[in-house]
Amino acid sequence: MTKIKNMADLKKLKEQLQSDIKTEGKNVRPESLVHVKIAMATCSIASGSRETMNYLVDELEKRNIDAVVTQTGCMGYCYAEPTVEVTLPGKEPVVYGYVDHHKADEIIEKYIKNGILLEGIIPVNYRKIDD
Amino acid sequence: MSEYRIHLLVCGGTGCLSQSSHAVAESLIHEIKQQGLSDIAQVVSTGCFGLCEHGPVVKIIPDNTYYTHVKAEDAVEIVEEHVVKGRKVQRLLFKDPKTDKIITEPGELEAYKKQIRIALRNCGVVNPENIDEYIVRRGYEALGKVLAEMDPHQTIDIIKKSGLRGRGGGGFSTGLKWELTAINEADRKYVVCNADEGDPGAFMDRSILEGDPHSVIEAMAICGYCTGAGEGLVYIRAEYPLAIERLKTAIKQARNYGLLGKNIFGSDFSFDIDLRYGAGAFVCGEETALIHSMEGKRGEPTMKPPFPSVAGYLGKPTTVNNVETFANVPPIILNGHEWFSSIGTEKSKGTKVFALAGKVNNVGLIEVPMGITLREVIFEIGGGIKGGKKFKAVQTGGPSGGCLTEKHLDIPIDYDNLIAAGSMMGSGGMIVMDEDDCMVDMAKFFLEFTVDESCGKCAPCRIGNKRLFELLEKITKGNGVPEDIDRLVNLGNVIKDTSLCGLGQSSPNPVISMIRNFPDEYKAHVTDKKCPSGVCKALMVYEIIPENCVGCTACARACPVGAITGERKEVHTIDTSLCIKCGACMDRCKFNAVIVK
Amino acid sequence: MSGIKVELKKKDADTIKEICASFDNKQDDLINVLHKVQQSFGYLPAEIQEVVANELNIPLAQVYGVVTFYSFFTMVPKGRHPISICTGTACYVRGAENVLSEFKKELKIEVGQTTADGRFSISCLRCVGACGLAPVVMVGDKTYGRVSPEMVKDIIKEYEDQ
Amino acid sequence: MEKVKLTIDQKAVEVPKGTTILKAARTVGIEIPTLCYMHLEDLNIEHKPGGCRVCVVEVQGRKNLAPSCATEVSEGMIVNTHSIRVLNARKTVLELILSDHPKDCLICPKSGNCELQDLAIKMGIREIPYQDIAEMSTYRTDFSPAIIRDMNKCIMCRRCETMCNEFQTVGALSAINRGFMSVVAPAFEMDLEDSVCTYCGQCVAVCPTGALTEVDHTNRLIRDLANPAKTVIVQTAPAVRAALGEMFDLEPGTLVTGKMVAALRRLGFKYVFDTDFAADLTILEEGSELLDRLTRHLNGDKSVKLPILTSCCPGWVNFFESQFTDLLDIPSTARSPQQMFGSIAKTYFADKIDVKREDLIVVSIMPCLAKKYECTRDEFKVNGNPDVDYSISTRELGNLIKQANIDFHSLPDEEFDLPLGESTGAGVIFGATGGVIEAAVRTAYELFTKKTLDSVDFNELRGMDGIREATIDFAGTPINIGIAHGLGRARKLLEDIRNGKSHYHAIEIMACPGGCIGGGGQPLHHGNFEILKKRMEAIYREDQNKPIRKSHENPYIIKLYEEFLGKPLSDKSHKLLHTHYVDKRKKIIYI
Repeated sequence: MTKIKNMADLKKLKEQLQSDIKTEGKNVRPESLVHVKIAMATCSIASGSRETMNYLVDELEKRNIDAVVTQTGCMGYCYAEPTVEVTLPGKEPVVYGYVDHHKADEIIEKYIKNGILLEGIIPVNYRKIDD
Repeated sequence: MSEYRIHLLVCGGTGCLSQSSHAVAESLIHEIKQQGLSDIAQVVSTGCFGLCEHGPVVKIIPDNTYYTHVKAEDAVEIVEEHVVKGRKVQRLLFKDPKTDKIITEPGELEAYKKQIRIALRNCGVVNPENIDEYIVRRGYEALGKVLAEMDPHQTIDIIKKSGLRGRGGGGFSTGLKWELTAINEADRKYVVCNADEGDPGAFMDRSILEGDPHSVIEAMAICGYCTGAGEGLVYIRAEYPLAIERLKTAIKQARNYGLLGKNIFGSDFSFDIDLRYGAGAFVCGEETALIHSMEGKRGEPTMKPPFPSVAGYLGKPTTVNNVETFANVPPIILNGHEWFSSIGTEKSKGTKVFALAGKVNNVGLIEVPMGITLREVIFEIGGGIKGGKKFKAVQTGGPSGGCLTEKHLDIPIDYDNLIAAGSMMGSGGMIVMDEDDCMVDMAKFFLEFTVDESCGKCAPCRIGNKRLFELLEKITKGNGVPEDIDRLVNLGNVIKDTSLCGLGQSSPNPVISMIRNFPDEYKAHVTDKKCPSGVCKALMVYEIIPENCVGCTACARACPVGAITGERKEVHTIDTSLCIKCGACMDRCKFNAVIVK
Repeated sequence: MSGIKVELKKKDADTIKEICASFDNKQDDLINVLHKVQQSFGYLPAEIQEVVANELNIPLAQVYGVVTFYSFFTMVPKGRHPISICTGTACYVRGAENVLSEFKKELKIEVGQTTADGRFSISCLRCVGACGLAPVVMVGDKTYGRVSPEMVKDIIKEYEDQ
Repeated sequence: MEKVKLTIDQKAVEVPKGTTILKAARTVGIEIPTLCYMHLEDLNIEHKPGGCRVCVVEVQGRKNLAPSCATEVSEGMIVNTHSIRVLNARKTVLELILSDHPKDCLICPKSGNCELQDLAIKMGIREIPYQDIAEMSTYRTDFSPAIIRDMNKCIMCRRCETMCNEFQTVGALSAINRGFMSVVAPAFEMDLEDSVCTYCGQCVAVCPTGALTEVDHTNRLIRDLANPAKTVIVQTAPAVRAALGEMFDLEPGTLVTGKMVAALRRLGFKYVFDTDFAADLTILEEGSELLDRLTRHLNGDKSVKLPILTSCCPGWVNFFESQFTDLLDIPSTARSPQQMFGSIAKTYFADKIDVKREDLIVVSIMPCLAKKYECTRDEFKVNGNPDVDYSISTRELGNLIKQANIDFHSLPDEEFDLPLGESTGAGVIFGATGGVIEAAVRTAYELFTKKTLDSVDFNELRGMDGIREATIDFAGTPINIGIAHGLGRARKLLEDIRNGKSHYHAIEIMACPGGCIGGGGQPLHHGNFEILKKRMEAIYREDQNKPIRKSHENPYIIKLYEEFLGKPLSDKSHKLLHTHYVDKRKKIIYI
């Protein structure tokens, strides 16, 4: 792995990363992909997010949907775990709570495939510092 | 793909629901159907937008327009104007409550959200196991900037000017703490990250480490540069296996990129991080106890001075900061101290992460600017009390904090105000209690915790808390006398006054504040021998109301001790001397004939 | 406890020595060593502490002092399925106490005890940090959230054949 | 030295920077009560864990009360040591401690000598607090051959832990458990007997309450004295005569040899003998062993182990038997004076007075608790009958004299009985650190050089420094001598030996500070080392006054060799006066 020896290295790496989201093995343009993020903190996992993640990975593959599934930390909505954020190409990210297999199935079929929003979206209710 | 080109999101959070947002949704659906737009517009209800004061809220996607204070009768106009003609309904747009200025840009509206995420900026955003995602979000830029452009003195100065105070509970100025270590000459110095989050009901540090470990690593390196330390140690609870794993992965990744190790960013600054595990002792959150624990000893606190900045880990100058404190550092370096200090109150700058839990609808991890009120936190962000029950109290600061009530709901939350109100910031646990929670029982609960967790070194904490607990137990068992309340208060004050460390100095806070805020409830326990919340079993009496009893015998059959007698089809009675107050009869009775007094 | 018999298989003693050596037999790594050893053996009986004390050159009494200070360390073996009930504040106000008594009733053991068949043991812990799911119960590594007393029987049943 | 000005109870005080409030207050005569605090200045031990919180004071501008023992003064500080807030806090804290303490003061061995009791009196405690609710922390009582641990009476001052770990580096005791059940105990709460405890008794010497006390043989002694079938004889160790007077309010350092002998006679001992006699005997055996090893070493014998280590201190013997098991062949094999005395008494002397071994009871009066254990060792028994039946401490003797209604002050000075009561000045100085080696040098020098010493006073070997060394010129052969008192200091010398860095020919080690005069069985000095220094002066005064000051000149020792033993290191000597050492370390048995 390359070492970062100065700020220029860091900037270069950052720029390269921004244009190229690295996912397991495949370098692809993020805009053309569905991006699914699953909160995987202790409380999420305790609520079954690992099962949800496995399910989503398998099902998206089975249903031939070009998607990247990644994990992330606590989104803060502990009451609604497992929580999943779905970003359709060119659209705002949408967060769904209480995502079990059934809900995951709905997300794939209705939202990812057809852009139909599901009930119970969790809006981003906080300010970000870098926007 | 569907043909929907427009989505109408109606807030279904508790705040908005209570203002009939469901009626708004219904009207919108109805109106869309009426206009034959069902194929292109979809109405969806959502969780809370965090704009409860302005509810009900409707958000239109894709143009991100927010309508506030929407009523059911506004549906027609929204559909006709916005959905059909694409024109915004001016009168429903969000207005600044102070200036009455209409906010049209969604970006500007952000400012009205109750939460700001600084420490949690990457949690739930990046993949914590991938350093690249952190770097994309300006990760390690702060470290690079500091090493390339600033000397330690300048960096400390920025942290000092930002007004950042320790987020672990004490609230000591972080910059000053760094400076105190920096000025001590020594062959070795250490940076310690306190991740021994022991407060039951607090999980913010765990969430940060699980969600954004690199921000802590980066900040520790910055601290090392400022204080002259070459080694960092994270003291982390062994009960947090996932956080440990992610931290280990993150450290490895940082090393691979050369962001930890020798000559970071090509400078002559070298720094690396190692882990030390806690083993289940709340007192190790206290910095001297934590240091002893890291040295492989019993985690007993020692007198300060000497402070860790003079003689800490292995007797060397050591800076101890908590996870959340560190997580605030890189944004301060990148955005400047003016930016940070513009958030918060006069003496408490920035934000605070709280673990909002207990009897509140939206249990979760929240980050709010200092100065927000408890009311905003509990009723807007938290969505109010679960099950529509009545708010009774909120415990901040965990077992070291105090309970706050209705009358404290509008106090701006900061370090000093909470102390003045008889509680403290603590690490950020916030437990909401409702009318079903007994304040004597809760005080007993917290004391049981302290008794369990007292290290045993000093007499007031070791024996005093035990006696406080026993006094409360006496009261909850119905044996209390009015003088016991005075004994609790005197003993509690002496424990606070004489204990060696922060644990003992704060352990009587819950009981003292509960007695102060709920004197009647305590009085009821000792004089009337009644528990108004119906929690203290010994003070409850089960009775059968003759008028309601049909003599079905269900209760008698359910009673495990045979305390209920009565013939079939006749009124039954409970022998209170035999009754063990298990409540089985009450659960079983279908006629509401069993009551508790 | 007079005349402690110290009996340990050579293989086990070697394992402990290896663990100590992996920390360079450094005294300030005592707690890290004890964690590792407990991970390998499940608990820290007297004879194990003796080896650790010898290897790290720390008085045995002090090793014992450390083991008994931290609630994470145990000198008695836990059940094959250790049940931990979180009694942190959030879980407490959401009824952890009732869940705990249901477990005690069902398994007929007290906190800190192990069932006669060695299958289950009950312990309380302070906050696993999953307050959003309160009350929380852990069986081994598996976490159960929003547990009610009614669910206790089913949870136990999951492990009964193991 | 930078000075700091402050005000304590309206009094202006000026003290050096770094002084604690407690000490600053003392400079102006304000005595703040303390409990866990202990300052052993000469040992460089200031134990101030800040645990008891009895010494709290109010410092203006400070949020909570400050423990005066551990809070340093600062410029302009305003301290109030007896405000209502302070007094209430202090009393409440004391009540808390008492609420977890047994109330059996009437029958407690420490009654009248208990710091907790003193405090309760001082604070005017008139009711037993929290009795309606208070659960007590209770523990099993542990009876070892020398020390009784009744931890129900432990107040967690942790002084014993400091002595055991920091000063003695024995490591038998540690704080265990947490919170209310925390207490000081050996590993696994095992019996002291099974632990690495050396019975040095320094824990007992500093315990403020009745939690740590000695095994009391007084009643056993009274029974034996009353038994006409038994001949009960006594030996008294050198350090006893220099401290016993303190039990009767005499100035520390008052020599009470004659009165002690008189008292023992009145108590009913048939013969009152002196351990000093056996000390002289020890010098002949140990000195000969030293000379033997030295001569062989000088003659180039590489198999000789040097330095030789003294072996009269049983705490020290226990220490190396459990902690330096690789060096068991270094110490002298000579038994301690107590055991040499017992061995000779139950053979040579028993024959002389024609009493059967079983009917002769040998009691020793010792400044030491480890001696109680030493006489139970199997090596010192013949057919199960111990050479010394039991040992009682200076404190027990004092109490027994009081109990027997003997007016100690009006007793005449009496002489020891012969033959085992005759001793030289060399035997006396065994009681102080450096004394054994000085006594050995007096004899070894003359035997080695065949010359008579001009002066027998080797001041270079005396003093209170923890580790001392001197080189004595044995007529052209320089002999390097090391001395340590306190096991922690001994450890340093031993580690040097282990690492091959020791340049000494002989080393004297005593487990207790100051040697036997500071033993665990002596009247409590409560940390005042001036008392130890006075006891030490008394010992050297006694030596000065003796007509004979070299062991090999003791006429009765000479006679003993002529009549019975032959010569030093003879077969008979080996059998009766020497011993071997065992590896006490718990063996790990692999299966």
